[in-house]
Amino acid sequence: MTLVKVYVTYKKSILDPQGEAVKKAVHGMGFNDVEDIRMGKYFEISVDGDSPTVKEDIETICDQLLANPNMETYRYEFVESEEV
Amino acid sequence: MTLVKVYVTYKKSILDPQGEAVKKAVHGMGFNDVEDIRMGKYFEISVDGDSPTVKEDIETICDQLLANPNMETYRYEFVESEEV
Amino acid sequence: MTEPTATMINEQKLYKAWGLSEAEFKIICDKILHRLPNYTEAGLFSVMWSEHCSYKNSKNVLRKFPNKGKRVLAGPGEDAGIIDIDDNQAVVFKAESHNHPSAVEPYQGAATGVGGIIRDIFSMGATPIAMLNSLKFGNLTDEHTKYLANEIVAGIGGYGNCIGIPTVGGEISFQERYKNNPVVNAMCVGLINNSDIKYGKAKGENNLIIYVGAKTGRDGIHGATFASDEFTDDNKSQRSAVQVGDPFMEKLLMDACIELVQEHSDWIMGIQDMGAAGLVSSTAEMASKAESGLVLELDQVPQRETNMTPYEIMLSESQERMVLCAKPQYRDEIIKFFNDAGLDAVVIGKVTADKQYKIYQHGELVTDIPVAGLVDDSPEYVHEGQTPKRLLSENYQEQYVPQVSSLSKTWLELLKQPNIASKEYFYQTYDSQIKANTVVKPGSDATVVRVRGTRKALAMTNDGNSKLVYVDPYVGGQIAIIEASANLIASGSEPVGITDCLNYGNPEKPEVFWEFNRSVEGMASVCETLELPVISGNVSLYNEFNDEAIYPSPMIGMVGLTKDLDDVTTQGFKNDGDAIYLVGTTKNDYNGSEIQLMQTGDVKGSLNEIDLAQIKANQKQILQAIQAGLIASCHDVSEGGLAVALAEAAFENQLGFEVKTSLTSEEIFSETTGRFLVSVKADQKAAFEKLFNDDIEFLGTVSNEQTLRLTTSNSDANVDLNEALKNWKEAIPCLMK
Amino acid sequence: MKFAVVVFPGSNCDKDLFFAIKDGIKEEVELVNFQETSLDGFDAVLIPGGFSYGDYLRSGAIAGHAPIIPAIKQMAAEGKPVLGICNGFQILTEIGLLPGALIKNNHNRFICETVPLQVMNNQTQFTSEYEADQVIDIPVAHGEGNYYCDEATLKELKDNDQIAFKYQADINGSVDYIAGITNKEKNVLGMMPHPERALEKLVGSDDGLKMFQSILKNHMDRVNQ
Ligand SMILES: Nc1ncnc2c1ncn2[C@@H]1O[C@H](COP(=O)(O)OP(=O)(O)O)[C@@H](O)[C@H]1O
Ligand SMILES: [Mg+2]
Repeated sequence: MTLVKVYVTYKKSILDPQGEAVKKAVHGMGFNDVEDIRMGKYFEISVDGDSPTVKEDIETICDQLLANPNMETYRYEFVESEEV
Repeated sequence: MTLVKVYVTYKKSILDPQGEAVKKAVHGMGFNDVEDIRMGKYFEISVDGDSPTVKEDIETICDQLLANPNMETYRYEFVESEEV
Repeated sequence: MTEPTATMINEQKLYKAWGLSEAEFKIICDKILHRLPNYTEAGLFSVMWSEHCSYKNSKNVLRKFPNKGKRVLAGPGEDAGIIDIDDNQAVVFKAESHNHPSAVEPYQGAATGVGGIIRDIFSMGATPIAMLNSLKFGNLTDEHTKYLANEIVAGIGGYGNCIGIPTVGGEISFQERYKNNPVVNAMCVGLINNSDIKYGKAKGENNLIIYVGAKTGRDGIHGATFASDEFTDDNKSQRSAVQVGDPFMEKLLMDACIELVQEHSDWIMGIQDMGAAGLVSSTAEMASKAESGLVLELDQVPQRETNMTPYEIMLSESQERMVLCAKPQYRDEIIKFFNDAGLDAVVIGKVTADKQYKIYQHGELVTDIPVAGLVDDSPEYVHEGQTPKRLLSENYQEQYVPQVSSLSKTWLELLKQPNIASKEYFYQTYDSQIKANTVVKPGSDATVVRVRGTRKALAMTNDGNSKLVYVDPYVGGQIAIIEASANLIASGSEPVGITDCLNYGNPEKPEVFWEFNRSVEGMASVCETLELPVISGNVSLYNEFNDEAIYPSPMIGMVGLTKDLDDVTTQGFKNDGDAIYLVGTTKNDYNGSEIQLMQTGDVKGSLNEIDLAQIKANQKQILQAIQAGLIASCHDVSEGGLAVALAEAAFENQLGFEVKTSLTSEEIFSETTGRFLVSVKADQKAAFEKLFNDDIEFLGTVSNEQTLRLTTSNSDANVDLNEALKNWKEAIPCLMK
Repeated sequence: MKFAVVVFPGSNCDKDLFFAIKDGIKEEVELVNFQETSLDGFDAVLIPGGFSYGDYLRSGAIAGHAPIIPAIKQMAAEGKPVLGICNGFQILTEIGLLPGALIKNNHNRFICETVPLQVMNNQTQFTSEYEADQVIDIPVAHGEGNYYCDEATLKELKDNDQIAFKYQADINGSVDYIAGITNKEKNVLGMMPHPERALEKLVGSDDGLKMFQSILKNHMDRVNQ
């Protein structure tokens, strides 16, 4: 079993209204040291077996589904996990 | 400047309709090795200065705003970053 | 975890933590089972006998409502009530509260409330066509309240917009008392052909019990008793009964169930949604209604998690699930039908003749109890009421006298009050137009939705001014019904039936019970007079935070039948030169009013008695005048009195007016119920006046000028229309910033 | 003329579009399931609004992988009219038939209201019945209708007259107030507002009718040539 973590965020040039809203709320709570908040999506993907193409597969999944290259970028990391 | 990354996910026992839908789509694309997908939120928080309470602050923000302890758990990590 | 044994449950009185009293437990052991219940059985009784499922504290009071009428096809007891609207068509509606879940997880709590009420409608075989909601929050000056309001409204919109049912109306009010215990009531209205109506019955030995929809997880276990529990600071952190809604799944489920009922009605005997208390309540009620028994095989139940106990499976409140009772010969067709729609469907049991409720897991019999004992034998409590002290204080009869030193200032100030100001900021986030049938959109007295393919329409509204119920439960209750009815009448529709949500504090407290009972008596008295049946509803008790109850908050959901689209009328003035009238007599009614709240920060003092016969006569006349084509606009006069009604009538099409009234500058803010503000085309004045010889006053004319000119018997005001509009429109967005 | 309305799981304006064709312009129309792989025999394809797959992940993303998609692309390649409304627009950008993307409204809220739109190009087969620069009232209802594209793309849209409709005010943060765009060939139109909800004055506006009449007229003109 392999655990893959994928992070998808808006490109820097794009306004992130949710992040903005959270930032406002954080300031409302009095934490004025917080300069910026960006919000994105986070996926935990468990992949069975040890297919040699697993890395490729994940990239395909990210490119074609999890992120829209017009506006988003992604990053992923593999975490070997002994159990689910 | 400190960069904090926060990951918020539903508790294991809670239905994750988004993760389910994405998993089905991934299977539809032919990647049947994917066993499970859970979807969560990801925040990148830039904090100014080096307030000694920064860790506490982040926890308060997570507890009170970013995650609802009734159904979500969170995890965070600090990344020192020289520039924004 | 190993489950406690029957003896432990008995000796350590573990059942108490689940909300069963000692006396109740004794009935279960001695009268029903003649033995001790095991863990699962005790759990089943505890949810089925909770207030939420059994109405043990409220049944007795609810009987005061009339529920019969010549149009009533199904009344209380079914998932939703049904009213005939001619031409072999009927309207199906019900309302549901989700106060406690929404306090804990506002977005999901509100969203799953919407999901639940939609299932109640399509489980009757009806197609949902509209939704409404009634929300009561603390004051918008409070940060937590803003958060709750935002999230709750987003949850309602999120679910409704996604599933594709227009959210067309409702009410929102604000009062300190709801700060930690918001009221979140949702109503759904559906349409059905009379021949398609399905009841939730598990009938006929060996017929199959089929489970459809989402998998069962450990979420929301004990939600039903949670809903009947008081809140304190303490258990704010122990909260666990939260579920996540999946509107996408529900959309698939809804479309499939409606198609099943419409196209394959012969396959099934009954259909019911799994709502509060999940699998146990839906299946046991279906069996009880048909006087049958049931056997369930829990290993067949689709499960999202591993090692679930019978207790957990039976009590789980996972969302988006339905139960069918089906004929065995159609088993394969039914399963294929749902699978094709992308849904799980499995046989989990069958109907038996022995009237026992039996559950097996891993081949072992884990529950064996009489269906009737579980569903029908719950005790019924008749509480002693006691008049709340605040109502007995000296001078309680006295009317508040408003201070109006500047008519225009008071008027403008009142338009800014959150209870009066436009709620567009919130309802704009609801898709109110999907299906392209919404003839009158949110913003007028009632919303009107046409019945496609006919000249008919349905008008609908949610009402319940809890300030009035708080100061005077009986009269306040009466006004709730009068106002709802007036809203429909003003839209050109004839009221045909009522659903309600009765939101109160802990009924075991004599003062709370008294409020509950008296306000229901008040409502029932008007239902009798206006011949309006209450065909469905919901009770939410124990709405308290740290021992303080919310205001007694009955919510009335009323539906009207508009006979012809030509009758549809809105509150806004239409043409320059139209004559303006006030129908109904104005008295000194300031107690519980918005002006009292604005000027004193509180509401108190009893309400004047109401002349129901007069109100009935006026409502009837107004509807006739609308149907005769005599009325250009019609608005019921309620919160803020004539002053606010006039302004609102001016806002819709941005027309000013010139009004001169015999009322004083104080009376202009009186909230005497049962009045209407009407405008009439100049050439129809005579015909209109003839219809209403007595109880009307000619006020003046609508004008193209952007000014609201008002002359009272002791003062006058010239207010710029745009300034008034701005006060009214921007108050809430401004507070929410 | 024969129209296809594609139904994805979670589409919820499919029936409204169906009625727009059947009752609005009284032409032939069929609901086509997302699992079909061919649109042979149809003269136009309409992709309805709604929340395909719940809009989970990203609006339109999962629908972009449905079996029907290649058939839609083929219709587009053949020059037949392809119209995506709201979620349909989102899907068209996801599958690359239209440039750019639709992201969350800049105010983070869902909006439902009837708004004035300006017809920016009345020379397309979707808009020819409108006057040049005509302002029409059409309802919007979306949470992710904020049209985004980079500057180069925007320039291209302008240079090629691909902007079909613009809002009259900033209602959601869209680049250049864009409400609807076409492809270069002008046979694929995506728009956030809902013309199918504006067919009768009774429900607020009938300004949407002309869009469907345009499609029909241009088709008939082609056939009669
Ligand atoms: N929660 C809500 N959802 C949808 N519409 C709402 C909501 N709250 C208020 N509205 C709409 O705002 C308008 C004014 O509401 P309200 O002041 O309660 O009217 P009335 O006093 O005539 O009952 C109505 O059209 C109502 O449907
Ligand atoms: Mg009203």
